[in-house]
Amino acid sequence: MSGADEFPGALGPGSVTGDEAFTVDLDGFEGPLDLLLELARRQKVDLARISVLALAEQYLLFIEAARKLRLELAADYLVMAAWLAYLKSRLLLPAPPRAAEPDASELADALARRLRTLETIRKAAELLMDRPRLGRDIFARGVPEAVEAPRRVVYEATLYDILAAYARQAQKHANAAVRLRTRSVWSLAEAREILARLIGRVCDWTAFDDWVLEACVDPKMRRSARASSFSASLELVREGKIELRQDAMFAPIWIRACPAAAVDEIAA
Amino acid sequence: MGRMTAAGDVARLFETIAPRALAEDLRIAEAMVFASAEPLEAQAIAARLSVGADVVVVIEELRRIYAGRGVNLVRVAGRWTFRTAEDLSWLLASHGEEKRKLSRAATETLAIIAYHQPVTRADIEEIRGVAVSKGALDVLMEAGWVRMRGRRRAPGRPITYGTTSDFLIEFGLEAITDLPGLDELQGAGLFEGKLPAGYGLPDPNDEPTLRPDEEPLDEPAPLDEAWGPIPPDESA
Amino acid sequence: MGRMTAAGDVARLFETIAPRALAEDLRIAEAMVFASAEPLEAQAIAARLSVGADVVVVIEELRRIYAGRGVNLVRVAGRWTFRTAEDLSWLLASHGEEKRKLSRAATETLAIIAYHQPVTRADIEEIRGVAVSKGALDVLMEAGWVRMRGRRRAPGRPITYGTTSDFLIEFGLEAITDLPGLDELQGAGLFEGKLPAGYGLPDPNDEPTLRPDEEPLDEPAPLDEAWGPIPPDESA
Repeated sequence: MSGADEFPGALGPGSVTGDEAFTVDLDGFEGPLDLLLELARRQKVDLARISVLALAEQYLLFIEAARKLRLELAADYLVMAAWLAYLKSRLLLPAPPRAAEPDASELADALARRLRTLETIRKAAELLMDRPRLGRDIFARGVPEAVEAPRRVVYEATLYDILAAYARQAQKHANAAVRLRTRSVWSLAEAREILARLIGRVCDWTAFDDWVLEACVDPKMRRSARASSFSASLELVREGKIELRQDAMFAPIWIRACPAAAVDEIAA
Repeated sequence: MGRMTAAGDVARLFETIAPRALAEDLRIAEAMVFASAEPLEAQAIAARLSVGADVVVVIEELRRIYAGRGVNLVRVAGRWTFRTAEDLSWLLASHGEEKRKLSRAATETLAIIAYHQPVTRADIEEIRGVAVSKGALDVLMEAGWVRMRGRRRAPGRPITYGTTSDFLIEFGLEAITDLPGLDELQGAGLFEGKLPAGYGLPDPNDEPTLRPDEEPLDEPAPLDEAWGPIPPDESA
Repeated sequence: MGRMTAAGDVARLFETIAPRALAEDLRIAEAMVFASAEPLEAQAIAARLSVGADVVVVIEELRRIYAGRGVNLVRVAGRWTFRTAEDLSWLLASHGEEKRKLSRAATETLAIIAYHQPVTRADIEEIRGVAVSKGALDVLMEAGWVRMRGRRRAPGRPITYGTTSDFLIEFGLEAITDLPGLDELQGAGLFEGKLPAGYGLPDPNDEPTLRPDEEPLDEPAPLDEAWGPIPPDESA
């Protein structure tokens, strides 16, 4: 990025602090806290004694200038700006006698503390990265020998594991022997045939359900009969041989032969 | 404290063995050979030594320093490397004992062999419903819990497997018949739900005598059974 | 030939440092640590020493013998290993694998995790003031330096992160408490003047035991906790 004395950014000559040229390069910053830290560094005072008020003012000026240049600012920066504007006003105004909100100086201290924490951890990160690294600065033995030695693998299992495994298998096997009773169903073809046979007798609108009941005597078969007949009837409608009608959702379905359709044609 | 002083002496001696330059060259050679993934040629070491250093002298010196120690500088295929002293190889050999949990496939295969032996690979697959990986059987044989018993008198003469006495020892069974039966497995809560009536477990039997449908392993498979007639062996 | 005699002296001195038994124990410890691909625990070494040998004495002796040499005995993550001397990095740098430079975000995230562990993603964001990119954490986990420890007992049950022993090994730290502290930060001239209270770094602690406000990772999140109002914590 930049050297210690060079602020990464220029908002045009004299736009901010007069003598300092800023280039706005928010890409170089990792969020508003990072920007604040950089501004604090520019106060050239110990981080322990930074003026949060001055910092807030600089931040707001920076954001203002950035906006003039119509730079798109991430929401984070604007949220921080709004908060700092609030903090600034609180710091400038005399404290209300019985404040319901936290003291302005406490808020300022909290911000200063956050900045110091960030600064500290950054320095610590630098020191950490400066440590000699394995495989870069210091090296382990190139050919460790233990891996070359023949390894005896000792497998571990308990009797319980084995019994549980067997039970699992046996159960699978036992259950696999269960046979499902084959259900008798009306096939679509059967349904069509029966439908064709019956439709000759139905010249006027008839309730579809009554009609299924009539055709299918075995109550266990009715579900299947209803489903197959319905499917078959749709097919017959498509062929223009019968008509279906339903007045409302879930209302009874009515069925009748198409007046034009000859019965024997349907059967064909 | 006497020991420490003596140890300190070694470090000092290491430095005073030779002129300063040699001490540094020794460090360089030592670090290079140590870190290298392959044995190093003297030439490769020489390239990094201080100007005018004699690589032969440096290596010889290093070799002497490591002589009689737990690690020696040795020459293999004309190049230099560190090796554990031969008399300490026992350290490494047993070093490599590795405990590994038996895989699920292997555990199930073992259980099936234990209850149903003698079984062929096809029998196991029939029960497990999946192909038996060669790995699972290998692991069980390697562990010494399963052995090849013989061959089934059936097309392809598949190998039959059974458990070993090591299996009994490992799992604390007095005999294979100590494997729990259905009641015990159910009692231990290992079966959930209902089992169909008449469902039973086989009576495990690891009797080494071959069954009527087994034949010995070592009898070579008559090729004509597997591949059709073969010409008489002329090499015999 | 004076040199060779001196080198021979080293070997002899090595043997005479201590009673015969210690010399043999030194060889064993040396061979074990030298051969092992991973840093070794003192306990693992102790298991192979002669009866009654004091592993602490043996290791300390070995450490002294290797001090100042091209290869040193060092302690990382509480375990013992040989490493090339730091000052010889120039010699070996070329054959080391290329280390990908960590991004600034990843570097800072690593430092925060190391010092403040166990931390959640939100904790890291609080300190850095920006969202933690998934990439930064992924890089650290992939490198094996950071692990998921558990979950914080808090709304959303966020995952807590901590460092691994590979982290210690990579950065040559004997223990997490060897991370640079405030003294080092000041000593390195990174701060001017005195640090006020509250400036501090926490005392890093990578103890794997879960803290009172942590719970194990694998417990699935009860849906009502994740999606609805949270009942008061009754486990406390």
